[in-house]
Amino acid sequence: MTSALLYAFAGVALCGIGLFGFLRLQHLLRKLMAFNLIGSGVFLIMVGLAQRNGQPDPVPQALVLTGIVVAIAATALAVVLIRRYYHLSGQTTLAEPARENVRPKARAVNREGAPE
Amino acid sequence: MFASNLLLLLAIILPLASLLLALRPDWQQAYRYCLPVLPLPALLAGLTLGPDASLELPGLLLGGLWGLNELRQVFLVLTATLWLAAGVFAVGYLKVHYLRRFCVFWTLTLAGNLGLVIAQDVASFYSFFALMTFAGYGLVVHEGSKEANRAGRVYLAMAVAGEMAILTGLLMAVQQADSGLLADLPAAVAQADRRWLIMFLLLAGFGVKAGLPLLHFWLPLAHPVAPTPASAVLSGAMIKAGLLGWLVTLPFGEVSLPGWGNVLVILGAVGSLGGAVLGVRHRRPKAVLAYSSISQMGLMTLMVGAALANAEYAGPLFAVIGLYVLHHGLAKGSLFLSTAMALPAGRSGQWLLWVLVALPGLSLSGLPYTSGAASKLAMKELLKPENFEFALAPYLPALMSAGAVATMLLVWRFLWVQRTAVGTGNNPVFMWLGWGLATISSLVLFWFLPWPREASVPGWPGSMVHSAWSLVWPILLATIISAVAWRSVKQR
Amino acid sequence: MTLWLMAGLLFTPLAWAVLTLLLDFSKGRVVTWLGILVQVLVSLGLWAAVASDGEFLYLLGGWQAPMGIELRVDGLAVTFVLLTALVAAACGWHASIYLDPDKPWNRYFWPLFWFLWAGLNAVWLGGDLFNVYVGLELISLAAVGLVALGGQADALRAAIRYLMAALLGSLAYLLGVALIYGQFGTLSLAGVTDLVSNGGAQSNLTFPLILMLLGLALKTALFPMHGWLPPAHGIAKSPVSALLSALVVKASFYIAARLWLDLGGDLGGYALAQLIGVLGSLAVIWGSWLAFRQAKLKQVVAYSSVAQIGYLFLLFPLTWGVTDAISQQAQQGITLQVVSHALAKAAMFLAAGNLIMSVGSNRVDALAGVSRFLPFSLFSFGLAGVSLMGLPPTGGFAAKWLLLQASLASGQWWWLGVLLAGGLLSAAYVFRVYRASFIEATDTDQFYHPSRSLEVIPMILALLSLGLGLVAEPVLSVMSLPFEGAGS
Amino acid sequence: MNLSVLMPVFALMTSLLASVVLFALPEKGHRLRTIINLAAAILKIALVGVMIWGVAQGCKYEAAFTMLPGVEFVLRADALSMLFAGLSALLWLLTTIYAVGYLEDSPNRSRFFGFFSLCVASTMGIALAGNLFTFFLFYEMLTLSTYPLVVHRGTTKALRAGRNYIIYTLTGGAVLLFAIAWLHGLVGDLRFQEGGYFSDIAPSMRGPLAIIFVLMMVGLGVKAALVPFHGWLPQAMVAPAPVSALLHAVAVVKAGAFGIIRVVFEIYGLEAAKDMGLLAGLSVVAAFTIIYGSTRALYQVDLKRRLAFSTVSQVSYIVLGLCLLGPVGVAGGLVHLVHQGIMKITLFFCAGNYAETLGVHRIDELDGAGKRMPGTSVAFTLGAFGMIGAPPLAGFITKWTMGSGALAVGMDWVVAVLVISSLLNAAYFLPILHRLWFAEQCEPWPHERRWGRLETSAWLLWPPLITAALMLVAGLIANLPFSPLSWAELIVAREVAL
Repeated sequence: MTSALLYAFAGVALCGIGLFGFLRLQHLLRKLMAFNLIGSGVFLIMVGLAQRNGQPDPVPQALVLTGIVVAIAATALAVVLIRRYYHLSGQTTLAEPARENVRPKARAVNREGAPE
Repeated sequence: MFASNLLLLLAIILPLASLLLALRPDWQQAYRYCLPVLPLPALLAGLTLGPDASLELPGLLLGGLWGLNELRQVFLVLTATLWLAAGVFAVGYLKVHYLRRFCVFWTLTLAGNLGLVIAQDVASFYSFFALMTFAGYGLVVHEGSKEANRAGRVYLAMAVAGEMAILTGLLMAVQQADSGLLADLPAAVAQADRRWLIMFLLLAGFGVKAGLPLLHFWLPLAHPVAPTPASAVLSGAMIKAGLLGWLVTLPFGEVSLPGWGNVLVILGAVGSLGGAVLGVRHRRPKAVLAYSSISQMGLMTLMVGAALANAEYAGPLFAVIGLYVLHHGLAKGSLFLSTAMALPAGRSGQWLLWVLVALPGLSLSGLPYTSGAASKLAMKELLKPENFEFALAPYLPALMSAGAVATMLLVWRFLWVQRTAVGTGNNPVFMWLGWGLATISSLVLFWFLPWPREASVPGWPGSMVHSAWSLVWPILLATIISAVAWRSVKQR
Repeated sequence: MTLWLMAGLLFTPLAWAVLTLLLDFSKGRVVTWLGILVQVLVSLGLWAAVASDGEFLYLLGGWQAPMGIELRVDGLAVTFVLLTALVAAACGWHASIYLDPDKPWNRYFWPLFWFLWAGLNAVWLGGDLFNVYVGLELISLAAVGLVALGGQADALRAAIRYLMAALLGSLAYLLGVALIYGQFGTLSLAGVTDLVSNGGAQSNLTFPLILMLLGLALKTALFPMHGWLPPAHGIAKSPVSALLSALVVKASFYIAARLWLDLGGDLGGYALAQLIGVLGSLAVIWGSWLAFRQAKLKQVVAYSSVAQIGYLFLLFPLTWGVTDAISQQAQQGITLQVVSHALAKAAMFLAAGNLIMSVGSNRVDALAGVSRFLPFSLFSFGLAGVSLMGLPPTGGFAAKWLLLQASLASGQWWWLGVLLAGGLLSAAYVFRVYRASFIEATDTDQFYHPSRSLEVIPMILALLSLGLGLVAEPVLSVMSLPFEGAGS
Repeated sequence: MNLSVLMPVFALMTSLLASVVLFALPEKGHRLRTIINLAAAILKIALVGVMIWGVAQGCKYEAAFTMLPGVEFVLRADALSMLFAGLSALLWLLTTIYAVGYLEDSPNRSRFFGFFSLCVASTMGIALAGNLFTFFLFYEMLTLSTYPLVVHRGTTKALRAGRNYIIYTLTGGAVLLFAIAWLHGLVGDLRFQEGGYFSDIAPSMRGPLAIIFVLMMVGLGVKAALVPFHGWLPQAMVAPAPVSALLHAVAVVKAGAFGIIRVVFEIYGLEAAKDMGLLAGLSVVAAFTIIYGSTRALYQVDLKRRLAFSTVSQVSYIVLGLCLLGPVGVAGGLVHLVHQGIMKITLFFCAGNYAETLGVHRIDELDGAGKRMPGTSVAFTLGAFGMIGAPPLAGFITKWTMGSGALAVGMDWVVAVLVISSLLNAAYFLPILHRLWFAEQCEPWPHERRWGRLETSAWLLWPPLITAALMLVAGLIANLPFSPLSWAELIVAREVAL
């Protein structure tokens, strides 16, 4: 029983570190890494806690697998977005640029009214 | 019966129908010529219908009832005759300037005046009274001068205040009587617990119209500025509406109120003497005549006070008041119309005109063989001190003779001022007709018009001679005083 | 019969998603119209089925609870499925005309659209906690994709911020699920409810519930954590913002409401309920105030969403520790609020999109003269606004009335103030837009007139939201069918 | 039997459908729009006429369906609703005719007439509402449909007036909703029932019911322009003349007064309201509003603002009439609902004519207008005298009935209030009449328009003349069976009898 608790506590620690990193770090990639850390922590807790009186319990294993798949998909999407964002605005953090970016539009009518 | 209903209805509908003539500008000349025709049905009704004629109009306002009685018949005849004479006079007198507007307000005031005489239910009486008051404003400010507007404002302010007092008084009276008919009001007012308030409101409300002292301010302002036919009607018939208002609403014959009687007598006296004192100082003939009306109304208020004070004398006093109203209306009407008459060229024509102008004046102050004498005798015969017990009873004869002197003084003052103001020239024929009609009806027709029966005038030739001296001495006294005053003014 | 309906409901959207991936935008559009038709028919069929013979428990593929996916199809779920069908159909139809077909990235619009729809259906019908998590993730990723599609730097920034918030929220939720599974050994919501109600160890279970509620509140943008919503919904394309505001935000709220209604009674405390209620009220006040001050039209509508979401969280205090009748009334009120807000907000976003397209600028004060030359779009924006304000005869008013009655009956009279003040504040920012549009600026009509069908869609949605007020009775009767098929 | 169910629904539907059709019309379809407008108005008058005849015979018209669990949407035609419905149907026809002439060549007409008929539909709904919930539903719809009319011109002044209007009415609506919800919570869904419910309530309920009453009076008082909440009315005068005519003479202001009548008569009941001491406070507020409205009207230079303040004071006559408790006084208050509507709409029509034909907005520009526009000035004079209460016009009937009612109940100070207000009315109306008829026209009209032979376009001239004639007839035939006064007495007889 103690080994299960050990895994759980490790998971909790991982979540703590990840959460701290997520909130503190400004650089987007670092934030993403922190997010993955929290994810692994949660999966560790899930595996650690899910002992059904001694025998290994198949359900949490399946859940963790699905969780990992979802986490990977989310991370891939995040990386693509960050790369595109860096390409467009040269920014690597979410900070608003200094000037208000709504220029009074002169030319053709744009669907969104946002500068083309 | 059907004829009387139709005639009564026609008396009001004809003037109102004539308003249609005002729709198009090019009908205004036709409108002008039909002015005298309008009061004819009312005159016919007054003369032919008996005192018990009545017309039931359930749908009108809160249940309408029109009709005549002894008193109303006299008022109707007076009003119709005077409006007829003034109408004829107006046809000659009116200029084209704002003619249509004058005709509209003339017909509205006529309709109001006739209506309030024959109305016997509170709602239509008050409606016609208001119609006459508000339309009268149109006549007063017709000239459009600054002075006319000022007079109009004062007239309207006091009239509206009076209206409101009458409305409240009538409301409380009707509430007490909980019936819409005027006939039931006096009885209800008699036993009302807030009788003093109702009587105060009604007296004040109608008093504004009747020219009681302290409520008379609009009168001397309005009469000079109004066009002559309008001021003739204003002073002859419309003032009497206030008096009629008193007679139909206050509790005469129900209960004798010496206190109220005394107050009214005092007011009457102050009115008659004060009117004369103020009137004498005025330069304009119409202003003098206005004050003469105030003083005459003072005398009538005297009689109303007496009627209030002693219940069983109310009936005969009503008759005398009716007689006096008839006499004063016609005389004052002709005097007013004469102010606008120009003197003819010939010397003899001038003398004739002056005599004809002076006669109604003298009749006012009670010259024997004139209508004035008849009414003064009737009044003296009734207002004996021993009939009444209120405070001023013993001084009644003195007051009456003082009133007569005051009237004569005012007449002289009027003649004197008229001499300076009048010009020579020829008058349009209609003005002659109108003025002539007024003077004749005042002097001659008076004896043939339907008097109230109870006016206890003994065979008129005998009584005239017997009491000639009591009628003549006030005239002589006044003539002496005015001669002295005239000479003193000459020296300066 | 139900087999076909369930299949149609869950699998067709996924199939359509893959199909449209292979086609470009214009051909995808045709396929999508067909798909929308099927979906709407299926949803109506399911709604009719549940309305006639009550709801049922559907085991996907016949597998039993612990292993298989268990779908709970009750009145509430079916109402939301039908709502999704209506709003998604409208937004899909509007997007097919509104979006510019020859933009290269728009060919990915339809797949994301269908994935989003599939995720939504999964969440409404989900019976067990973990599959709901999967549905939630699917929705979030699709939504982030839609926000970022074809946008510029600020759209991408909003998308990233939205993604971060969404992921953090679902992780918190997943942690909660993990802890509950650790305690009870089962994932089906019905199972957990039975174990909790007959005497499971309550004391240490409030923490997972709070954790899950926190995660879901972050995904529903409740007051302190609403930072990500206005940029995301404000900058996305109009049909996308309509979908996001109307449906996506409601998905996480739906799960939180389900949790609270089943577990909240035993696990949650009075303080927690009141706290959530207070946060909701602050959302209403703060959201309306900010909406009133926004310069851009779509930002006004986005912050209005933040405000209206605040109302939803009044469900928590009104259903905790009150009699069943009052809780039933509160649930009905909140459902009406969700449905009428979804319809009205979708109509408002679509109408706002039309207005911006025709005026050429997204600022509110550029709307001068719109009421003269574009009365139809403005009128649909107006009708939607009336429903948001909660004025009769709209659905918003019916919801407000039920909530008023529930809070009066439960003695919590302070929510009355929030409801009434909220109505007035929303009137403030809606009439501000009217005011701007009624100004007679120019006599010449230099506005671009969008095609007729673009303007008809928001009008239909607005009229539906208006009509909801009149036909609230049948909708509510189906919604509140008691769920008797308790899970194993 | 279903006809009696459908009649109120048809009456409501005519103007709702008309508004939908009018909205859809293209801006250029003037002729079609006028035809639709007039047809809808005439159809509505016919329907309301049939219902009035039916209600007089005593048959019941009612349509109800449950809108929300525990609350139902009820449309019911009873004597009281027919008084208000008849008034608004009749005046809607006249105002439509007037509006067609008034907005001859201005923009946004389909929008205007759409909201115009929507506004009348909500007024009809308010009249026909069977319970407080339906009443509130149409009460708020009225606010929404009148906002676009008030800001129709689109100028900054109009928009500021619209903003104030919305702030006042929506806050009032929120307070009213609070009161209705609370009452609903206390006693459940209440249909309007002649004689009211609370004649014998438990003392414990007395407290909350009193608070609810005050809240309702505040909510309804905003639209009835009672003093502290009347601020929006004078400012809303920037709206076009037909709007201020219909809104401030008939629809909005009367909706508030009608609501107060419904609450006092058919929810609380006269006796209950009296012995809970609620009416005393209300009568004081009403009396103060009457005097305050008239005094403020004295100082207004703009003609329509003076009429607006006169409306503020006149509507409180209705409220004061309610507090007179005696059957006669209450009938006076009720009948004033109709009389004030007719008189005030005449005055607004004439004010609109002066503005439209001569470009005159201020009172001191009116010199000599009587000569230039005799028809309109005669109508204005009749209206003014009606407001002053000069007989034989409709205003006099009201003041007479209310006066005698007040005396019957012993509330003498009410007569004093009536007299003072009549004096004030005279003070601010008679100078205008003097300028109309007796003043010379010194400078030329600001911007005059000619219509050939007639003084102004026929569309603009006939409505005021018709309403002036109506007012004269309403005064003269006050005793006939179908006159407003006898209908009011019928209502009171049914209310007090129960």
